[in-house]
Amino acid sequence: MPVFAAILARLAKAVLTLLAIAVLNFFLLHAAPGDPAVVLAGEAGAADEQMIEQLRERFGLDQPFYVQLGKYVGGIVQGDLGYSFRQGAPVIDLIAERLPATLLLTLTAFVISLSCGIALGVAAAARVGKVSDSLLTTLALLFYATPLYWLALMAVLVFSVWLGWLPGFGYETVGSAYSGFARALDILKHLILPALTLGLFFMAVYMRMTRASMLEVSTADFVKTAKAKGLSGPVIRRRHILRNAILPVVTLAGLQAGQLVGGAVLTETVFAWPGIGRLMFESLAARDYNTILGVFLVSAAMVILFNIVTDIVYRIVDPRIGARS
Amino acid sequence: MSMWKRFSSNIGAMVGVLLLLTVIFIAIFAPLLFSHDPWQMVQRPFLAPFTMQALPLGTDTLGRDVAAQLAYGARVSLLVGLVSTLVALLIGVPLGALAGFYGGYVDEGAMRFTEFFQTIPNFALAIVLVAIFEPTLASITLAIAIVSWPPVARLVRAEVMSVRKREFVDAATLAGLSKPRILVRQVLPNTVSPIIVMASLMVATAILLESSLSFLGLGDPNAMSWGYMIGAARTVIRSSWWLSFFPGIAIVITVLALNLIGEGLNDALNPHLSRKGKA
Amino acid sequence: MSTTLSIEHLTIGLPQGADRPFAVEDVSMSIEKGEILCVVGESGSGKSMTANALMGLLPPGVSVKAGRAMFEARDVLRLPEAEKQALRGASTAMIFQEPMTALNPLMRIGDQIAEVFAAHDRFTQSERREKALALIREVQLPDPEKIIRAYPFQLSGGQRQRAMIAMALALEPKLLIADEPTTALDVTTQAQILKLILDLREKRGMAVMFITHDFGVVAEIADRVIVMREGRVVERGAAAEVLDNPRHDYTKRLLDAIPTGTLPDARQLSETPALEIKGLRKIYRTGGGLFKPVREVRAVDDVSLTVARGEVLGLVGESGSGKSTLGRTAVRLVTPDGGQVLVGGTDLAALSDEDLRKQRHKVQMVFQDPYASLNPRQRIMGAITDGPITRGIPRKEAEARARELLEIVGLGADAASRFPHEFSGGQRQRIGIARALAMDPELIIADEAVSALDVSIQAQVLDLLRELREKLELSILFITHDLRVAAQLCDRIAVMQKGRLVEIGTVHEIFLSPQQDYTRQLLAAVPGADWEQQRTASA
Amino acid sequence: QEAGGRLDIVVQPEPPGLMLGLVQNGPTQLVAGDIYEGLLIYNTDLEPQPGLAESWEISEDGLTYTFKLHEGVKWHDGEDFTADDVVFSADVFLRETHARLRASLAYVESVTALDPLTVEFKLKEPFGPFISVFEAATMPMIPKHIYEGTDFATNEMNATPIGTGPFKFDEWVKGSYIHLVRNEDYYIDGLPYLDEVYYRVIPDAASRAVAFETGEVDVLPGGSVENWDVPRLTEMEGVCSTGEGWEFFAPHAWMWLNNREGPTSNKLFRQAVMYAMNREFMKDVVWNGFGKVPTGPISSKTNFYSDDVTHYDYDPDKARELLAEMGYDGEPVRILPLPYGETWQRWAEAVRQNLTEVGINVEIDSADVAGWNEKTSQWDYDMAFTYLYQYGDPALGVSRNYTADRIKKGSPWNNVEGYENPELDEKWFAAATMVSPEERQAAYEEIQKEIVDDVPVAWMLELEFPTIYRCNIKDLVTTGIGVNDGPRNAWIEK
Ligand SMILES: Nc1ncnc2c1ncn2[C@@H]1O[C@H](COP(=O)(O)OP(=O)(O)OP(=O)(O)O)[C@@H](O)[C@H]1O
Ligand SMILES: Nc1ncnc2c1ncn2[C@@H]1O[C@H](COP(=O)(O)OP(=O)(O)OP(=O)(O)O)[C@@H](O)[C@H]1O
Ligand SMILES: [Mg+2]
Ligand SMILES: [Mg+2]
Ligand code: NI
Repeated sequence: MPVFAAILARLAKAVLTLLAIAVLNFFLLHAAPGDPAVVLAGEAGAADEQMIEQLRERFGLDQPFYVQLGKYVGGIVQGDLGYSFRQGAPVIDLIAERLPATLLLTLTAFVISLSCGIALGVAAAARVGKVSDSLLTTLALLFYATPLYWLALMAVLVFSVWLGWLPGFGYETVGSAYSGFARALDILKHLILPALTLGLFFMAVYMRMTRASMLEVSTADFVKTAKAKGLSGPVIRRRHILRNAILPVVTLAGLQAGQLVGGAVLTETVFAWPGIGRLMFESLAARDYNTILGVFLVSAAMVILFNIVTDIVYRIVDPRIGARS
Repeated sequence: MSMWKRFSSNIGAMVGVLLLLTVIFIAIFAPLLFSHDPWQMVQRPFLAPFTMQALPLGTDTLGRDVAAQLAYGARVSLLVGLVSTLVALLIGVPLGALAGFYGGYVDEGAMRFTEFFQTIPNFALAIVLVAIFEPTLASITLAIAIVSWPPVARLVRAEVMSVRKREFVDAATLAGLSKPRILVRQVLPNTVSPIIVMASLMVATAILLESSLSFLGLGDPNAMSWGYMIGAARTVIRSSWWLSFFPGIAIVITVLALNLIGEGLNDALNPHLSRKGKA
Repeated sequence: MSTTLSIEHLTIGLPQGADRPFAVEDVSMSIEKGEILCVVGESGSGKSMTANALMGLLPPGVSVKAGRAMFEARDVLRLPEAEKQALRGASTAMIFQEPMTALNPLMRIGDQIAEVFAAHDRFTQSERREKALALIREVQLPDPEKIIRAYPFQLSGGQRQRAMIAMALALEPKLLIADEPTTALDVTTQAQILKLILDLREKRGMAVMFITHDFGVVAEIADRVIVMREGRVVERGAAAEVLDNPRHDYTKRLLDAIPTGTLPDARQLSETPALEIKGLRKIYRTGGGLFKPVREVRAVDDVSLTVARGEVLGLVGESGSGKSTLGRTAVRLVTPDGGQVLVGGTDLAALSDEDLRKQRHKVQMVFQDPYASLNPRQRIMGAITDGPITRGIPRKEAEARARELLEIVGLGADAASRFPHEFSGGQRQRIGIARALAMDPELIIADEAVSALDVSIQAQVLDLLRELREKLELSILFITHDLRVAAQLCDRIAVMQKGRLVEIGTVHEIFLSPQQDYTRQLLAAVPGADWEQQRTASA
Repeated sequence: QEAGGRLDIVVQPEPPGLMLGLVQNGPTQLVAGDIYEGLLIYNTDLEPQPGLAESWEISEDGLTYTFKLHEGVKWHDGEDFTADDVVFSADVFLRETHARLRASLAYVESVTALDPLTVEFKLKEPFGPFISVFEAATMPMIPKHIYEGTDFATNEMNATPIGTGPFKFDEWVKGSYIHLVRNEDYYIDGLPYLDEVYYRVIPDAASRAVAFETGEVDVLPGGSVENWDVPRLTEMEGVCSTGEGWEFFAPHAWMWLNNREGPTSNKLFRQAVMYAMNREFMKDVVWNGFGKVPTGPISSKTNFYSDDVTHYDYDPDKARELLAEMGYDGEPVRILPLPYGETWQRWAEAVRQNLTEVGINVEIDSADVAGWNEKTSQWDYDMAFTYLYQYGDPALGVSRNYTADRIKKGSPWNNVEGYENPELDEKWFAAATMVSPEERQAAYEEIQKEIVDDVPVAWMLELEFPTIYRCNIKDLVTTGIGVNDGPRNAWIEK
């Protein structure tokens, strides 16, 4: 099957890209001032030369730069993301531990934002020029313009502190011993606020884009054809306009879905969500190189993966791709 | 001309312009509006707003004038927004233009390079860059520029690629014009409108990014910005709501204004839509 | 016969800022059952607006101001939206001008046709499919089983047009409105479609409103004709009447401007070649991306020909036969895969980029699409003088020459300070010609230089080219799909088919004793040939 | 006392590891303080109390320390805790891994197990503060049977620490919480009262406050929330707070003034800085009134403190005079705040404002934690905020910042300011090895008097980190290290 082969070819290319990214990231991070050994020593509240020497040796920092790079890249080729000396665990384990939480958060936010965004965009486009359209558009603009963390803090304040409806942070009720459905429900409760805050911004983006795209497509000739067939407005919007209008939204969404994975630092921080965005941020402060590199690599892989998914979705939505030059 | 007419008859866009001009005015004349600088401790801390005439918006954790901070903060936030957008354009436009125009290896190379910046989540990259360069106004601006140019490059590339295929480019080639000249004189002018629209949105995004960085403690400690204000106030959000509320509103208003302008430009530059929008 | 549609005193208002207050003003017309009414007229005369008004599909801002249109004893202009909707597709149907964009690119052809039934709640799911299939057969689309599952992009222009027709005919409407349904098509396909419409009219007795600017088509199918100009009906009558005895000045002018089929006398051609093409080949490879197989198109396949100094060589052939590619290869906008192009004896391929740039001025091109070939953000003066100035001619001099040329092409010197969008199609075409001439070329490749034009403007441009040929000893490679135009202007004609040169000869040879089947087919497909003959005979 | 119940305590930031012998940063101490134990415990007056050692004896000459271990102590994996473990911990493991203790172990000649329950430390020379090094984080007891002969740093058991403490490690969900459960076999019957302890990781200070408000967590150890939030939280019903439990650490905040170069190398300038700062105001505004303005290097909570020194009260005019005297030319100085949250940032801003007012040209430098470590340990700063623990004795926690032998590039925990005063160095050394407390008191008084005039660093504040907790939690803070070993005795009133 050629499509399958093509996907394989693409994956192969992606692997090369990833490797290049790993190398570049390595340079980037090592350009940062700060030394993980010193940080670790510093945190201990006391340190002497012997200790720092020991740490540097353990981290492999006493070796020349190119040896470190070579070792790192060599490891990656074998699927080894290295070892976090700070946390005393293989990076891959650290990430694997955090990734599900991040994926849960970001995918939920993504699904919410995409579905609501498109729905609202369609609604606004259908009412273009009317008061309800202006209302929706302005609302979207507000979500777009409000700093994410501000929204997050406010959400916690209102729904968690004042109303007490939803937990304000965390991934699940700690030590609740919930299992099965109860646990899922518990996690869902914790998920609502962060997913909403993270999703609102993107919802606004998708909505505006859908609206613009719908309006543009609605001037296309084939819409007139559809009208000439005697189709009703809603049917035309659903069957003809939306499908064509959604393509640019899909492209953008694909790119952002990937980015979300590593980009939810703020939300994860405010809501104490144990995801990899925070892992990255905390590792950065400690110059825990292997961990940051690992997170970057994983999120780059996500971006690439989502791009491939986007391409496939695109092919499903638009039959011209793959045939057109 | 007709574009300007369309633009000026768009109420939203004009509201945006008005708001932005107000913010710019306040930013420029901050030193005249306030006799003290925003770091100066002028009163007791946590003075509620509207209680003292001289300090209409109250004071912050150290007893500094919130209103003055807001005005001075406008300077930094706008500056970061504008300059980083400018820098992003300076990187993205030439790169995208060259890639789109020359195609082949140039394109391949440029796009791989762009891809690299796109695969790292841009907020994460901004954090790393600021940490590397250490947070100063310049490094923050640069970091924001560095994470925001790839979409510009892609947009410009796509536009240039489509314009390059238009026949007037062939006509220019036939007239014996050199390639760089064709690129600069014939192709690029035809890609300005989407770039302008994008730029207006980028300024908004940059202001938000700066404030997010500040929130994480990666702001320039010597520059009073709205992001700094919110970041500093978030721990007292419960007891002193105004400390994060006013700068929050300022950001919302500015970003809103820029968006309205961007949307207005978008409609104005795209007559198709504007006709629709008003009908 | 009974009247299917009668339009009475229709006036359609345009939004503010349009070029005139009404798109059409006080227009009346009626169509009988089983009748074909052709609406002709200059571009912008309100033909499409009338049609759209009938369908209730006027663009925003445009509205019916007065008059009524009686269809089945109801005024279709004033029906509530729901009733209009019920009418559309079922009783009245429309074929749009642009088949390329009138189909939803993301929906299978079969579904798009079946959707008409769905819209009016007819039949079950499987019946709809059956019906769609039957319609596809009826419009003679090849391989119906496959077509029904195909997407529009997989169909050729003519095929799409037929799919559109199938859709319009799905519910056997009583009234079919066809808005320039064949302008985009080459003569052979055009002939097929005309035949189809005639057949259907016979079979179903529907009334047809046929909008066109091609008098050949009118002669071929019209029962009655209406001529419009600036929103008003200027003449109406039976087809034969209007075509043979036009009464209104405008109609007369239109008819006069039609290129006659009479062949000009042969001229003596110079010996020196201006352009030599030897064994030229160009293969386009597209796709080959990730998911795509490589597709090869032999656009030009081993073509050799010569254009002598002062000669006009016509290049004809159906759409996609490689004419433009050949022309573009001659000016080296396209790099050939094989063969040689010699311009005035020099091989452009052998030149370095820099030298090529210096030699560019020798061959110029007038592009097929005049609007696309002008930079929308550059004033006309810049467009014309850019080339000469790059060549080293002082700005003053170049500008003076540009003004002069604009006068020559009949635009007036002050056109220089305007932007392209401020001109009409015909004017732009002439700007293109002025631009080519400004370079003092030895050879001009004129690619469909008049196809976009009204017959009257077309005539002006042809005159200009003829004049230049005489005055400047200019050689022209004249690419066209319109055989009538070719017959008028050219010394010799080359016929292309699928990238190959099938025949080349003097105008007389090609028209009077074509050697190849393909050439004969092309000639036979010219619409209104009979009428044409009559006309020339009586002239 | 009532048994049972669960305690949720905030830990910030998330500890890098829990193996107390390898990592001794604040969060690790907080959590691992329940898992590992030392031979002694120190009460809030810093007097040694029985820990794993039931009793101890110090010889007259101050050279021999003999500890009698508690009977029936078991490691969490069921093995017996014996004198061999003590020897292994002090002499093998910690000598290799524990930098701070290593300095004290330099005085130790030998560690011997006299019998399974008796250990003897022999010193080379008398070392006054030696009795203060047996706290859990300073000399934690490490299980010999797990670590002997292995590479300590990469031993797999580091992930599931085994100690003797009242709580056992159960689970660590990275980024969320660490779960400890009651050690059923704890050697003191009935202790601990609690069933389990959760250490909760909540990265944002505001969220931590919310967590406490909404009842998610019960204890906010010192420094978990910004000081501005403290009054609001403590005013809530059923909420108590205490400043106790930090005596052993006595965190002392100052600004390193770079003694090597720039304006800060001038003593007059440094004195001007002291006079220019309104430290009382800063304490009241920035620290919300918590803490105490220090008079010199030794905290008033630490032994051998003396008040008899020059007092630098807020006096901007005097500061200006001093600046004029030195001929300050407006050369800019950079302030590097400690990247530990908003309070520290505000503090730096307040200092900048004060210094600006007397005409000093100030700029705030900025760095994240790694950057701060790098800059300070590479001496790339003019003024840099820091705070250090005093560990109950000037010889353990104070002198290391002022003696010239502790000027070493690369570490942020020594004489970073580059202060050199050989005369005073002698006095520091002498004071450390004196045996009688009276002698030591006199020596340190002299030292304080002298050093305060030199202003090697700008002493800013004796930090006070109130611990906030719900009032129904009893006996949470009973020792000099507060919450670090608090759950051992804590119980919840139903
Ligand atoms: N959407 C619109 N808004 C305003 N004016 C319009 C619009 N569409 C068409 N017009 C104007 O209405 C008039 C009639 O246009 P119409 O499309 O009916 O011409 P036509 O006879 O079909 O011409 P053609 O042969 O070029 O298709 C023209 O003057 C045109 O400029
Ligand atoms: N840039 C291109 N890439 C791929 N295929 C092309 C390209 N340009 C033209 N073709 C293909 O080459 C063939 C010849 O095209 P060309 O434009 O020369 O035809 P033409 O004779 O000028 O047709 P028309 O009368 O429609 O202008 C067509 O099949 C066309 O699809
Ligand atoms: Mg029309
Ligand atoms: Mg062509
Ligand atoms: Ni204009």
